Amino acid sequence: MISFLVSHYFQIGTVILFGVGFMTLLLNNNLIRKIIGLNIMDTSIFLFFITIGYSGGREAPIINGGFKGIDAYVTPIPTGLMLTGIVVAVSTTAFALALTILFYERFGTIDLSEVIDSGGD
Amino acid sequence: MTTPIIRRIVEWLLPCLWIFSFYIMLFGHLSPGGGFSGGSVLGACLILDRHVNGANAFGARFTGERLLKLALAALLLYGFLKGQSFLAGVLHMNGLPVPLGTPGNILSSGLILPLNVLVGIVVAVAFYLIATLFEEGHL
Amino acid sequence: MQGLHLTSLLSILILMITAFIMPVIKQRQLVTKVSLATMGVVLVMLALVAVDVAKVEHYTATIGHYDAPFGITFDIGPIEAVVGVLFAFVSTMVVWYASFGIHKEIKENRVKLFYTLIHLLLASLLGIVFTSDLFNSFVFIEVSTLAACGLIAIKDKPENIKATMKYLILSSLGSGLVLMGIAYLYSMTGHLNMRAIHETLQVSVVGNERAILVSLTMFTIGLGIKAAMFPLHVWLPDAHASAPGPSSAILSGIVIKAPVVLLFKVLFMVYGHEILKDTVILNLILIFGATGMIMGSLFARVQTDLKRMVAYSSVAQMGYIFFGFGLGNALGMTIAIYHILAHGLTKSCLFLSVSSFIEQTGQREIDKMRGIGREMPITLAIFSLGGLSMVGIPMLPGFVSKWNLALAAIDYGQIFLLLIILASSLLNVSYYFPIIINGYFGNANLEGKIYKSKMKPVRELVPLILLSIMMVIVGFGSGPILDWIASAMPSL
Amino acid sequence: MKRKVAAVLITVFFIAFLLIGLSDFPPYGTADSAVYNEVTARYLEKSIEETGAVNAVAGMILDYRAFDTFIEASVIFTALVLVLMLLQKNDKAVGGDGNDHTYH
Repeated sequence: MISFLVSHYFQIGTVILFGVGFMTLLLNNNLIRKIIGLNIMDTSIFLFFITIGYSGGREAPIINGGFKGIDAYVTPIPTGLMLTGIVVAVSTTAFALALTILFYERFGTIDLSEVIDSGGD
Repeated sequence: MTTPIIRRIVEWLLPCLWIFSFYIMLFGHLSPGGGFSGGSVLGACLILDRHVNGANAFGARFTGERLLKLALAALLLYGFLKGQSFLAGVLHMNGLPVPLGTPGNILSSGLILPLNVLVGIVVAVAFYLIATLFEEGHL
Repeated sequence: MQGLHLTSLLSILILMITAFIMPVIKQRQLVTKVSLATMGVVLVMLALVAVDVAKVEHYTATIGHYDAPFGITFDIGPIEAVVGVLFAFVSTMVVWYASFGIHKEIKENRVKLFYTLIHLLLASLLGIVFTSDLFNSFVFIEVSTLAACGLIAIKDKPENIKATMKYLILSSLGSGLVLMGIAYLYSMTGHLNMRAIHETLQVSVVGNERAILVSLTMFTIGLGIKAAMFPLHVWLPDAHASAPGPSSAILSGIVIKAPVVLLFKVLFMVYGHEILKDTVILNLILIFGATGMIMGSLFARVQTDLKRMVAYSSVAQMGYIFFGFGLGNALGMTIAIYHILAHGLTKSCLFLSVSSFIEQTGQREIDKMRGIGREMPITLAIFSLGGLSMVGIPMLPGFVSKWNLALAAIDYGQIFLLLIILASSLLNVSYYFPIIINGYFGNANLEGKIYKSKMKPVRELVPLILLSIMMVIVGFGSGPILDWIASAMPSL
Repeated sequence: MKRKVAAVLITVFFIAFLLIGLSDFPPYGTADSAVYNEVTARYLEKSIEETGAVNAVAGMILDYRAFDTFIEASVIFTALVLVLMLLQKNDKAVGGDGNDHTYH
């Protein structure tokens, strides 16, 4: 148990961060906080991906000055995937924030539960 | 929001940021960086400029509509450049013959350099337009 | 025959590129024409994909110059081809229908964005279905989420904003879970290509059982949210009821189907039966599906708003699809895929006819639809056909699904599952029949209604009629379609 | 209050579930994980030869997995279109006439 905690500390950290985001999403009715929770969740997943590829003592996958063998570099795949993931998260956040502005203009509040409880069905 | 201090600093900072963003984009295949990172720095530049100098400085020459057209043109060019390569890949043929050049030179690695710049333009314009819309409600 | 392999990729590229052009076209009519023409071309292309697949059974198209584990590929077999044709057909008909009336429902300057979003949506849905790369499918899922949210929010009403917000938050949560599942799978296998993951998993299952279970759960919940699996369906009624008519038809007809197809591919092609039979996931999906079949219908029964009722009926019908997956035998899975087809056509038909009721009468309540059969006979006929298919009248696609689902349940060995199918059908009867009967019959209902007074011009009804004809064809021709889908089922 | 307790419980359960799955993975920072397979080897070894990019990440996202990046560009485009649709206040649509509005 303890050895697991020690040897996997980074992955455990990302999973707890995921939980923090998830809880922020569940606990708050404030839309901005919900969006922040989503972003924390996304970020934790990005971190998790990066930890998959990390290996101690290896260089970044930029092959300057001659190829030093495949054992000398960190894998480029998770990094590249997460570039895409970040763009996706940014786009979703932009749309969610724009929607929040409209939400505030229509309902005068950014509290999702208030609107759902009172506004008709 | 614009005090003389900010104005002064931005005056010095902006040219550096511009150069830096293009450096990131153009050297994406040689060093850390690439289209998205460079584009977001460039987008931040444009937003800062808009924020401090208002719509007159940059926005007068590059209106929202023109920028949108620029981004769409970049996307289209991207679609054609990469689309021919994808289609050629399905047929197991070679696409456009683009020389790979000497690794390590700026003009190398085939389509990666132009694609980085195109992605950069799309990202920068998208960020700038989204920020402008958030702040002012119109382009 | 390499040339035909192009069509799958080309259809997506064409949709994307036309979507990039549309926002700068000035006239609305031109945008509509471009959109219709593109949809027609895409429909032809996907028909060609189906023809191609019928010849070679299965092919892999490499996108870029690198083969499977190194680059991204499309793996296209009968399931993908059938679903692709369905998606293209439904969107073509919906765009055709929308070209007559969408400007009445949304602001004039948003019309071209509506078509742009539909193009992006169709492209991303086709991508989700075709791609054999997990991360690629994630990116496509995100495009489809954003575009689908846009199609709801395009109508500028408070309830649309509320529904979109709910949908966006839940959907983003779903995407997050899917990405976490991909991260676990990638960590275990080091691959992103579905086939490569499958092969690696077969070797490395020992010592990874817990991680496999976690990733399976992530995929099931994440894609379950997007596909409105029963307890996770809360976003669906609001979203589908408040969206403009053509959007609802697309959202209910095809948008919730793409995650199901992906879930199918993940469950049965990535993990495979060897792994699934040791876990409880299939049983859970079966339970959720069965609950959805009953509860969705019960919720639909108590609705007073016609569109909400049809939306809740979607929850019930998605239950049938999950029920088929949950059975886990070949017939169950075949029927689940067939029901995607059946429900896609039927529900888009229903939503389009409901939206034309609402457009012509200005009323949304079920009670106000009395006597509508005299005012809008053709539209109600199409609605009735869809309703009858949902209820399960022989020869219509809904009946084929129910009949075969019952056979599959017997095959599974649990007779009480038959009762669930029966109960769900009876519940379907109880909310579709009153509308049809009150619409057509009863002197009190028909009094004062003038024959064909509110009917749309026939040329505006052509897409609806084509959809219903296609629905009937799928019902009558179920034999060959089922055989073709069954030929692609992964061996158990 | 009940909802908060439920939320906390769900989250704790969820984290525990994820951590159980995590225990199957190799420790952080070791090289024997499954990701160092033939795909990584090819991306590192052949990057210069096949794509010409010294930066293997750039070579990967714009050549080996270029389709992802293309779709990613369209995600940004979608977000731009959506924000434009939602927040554009003035009636002057981009490139459109937009002077005859038909509100529903």
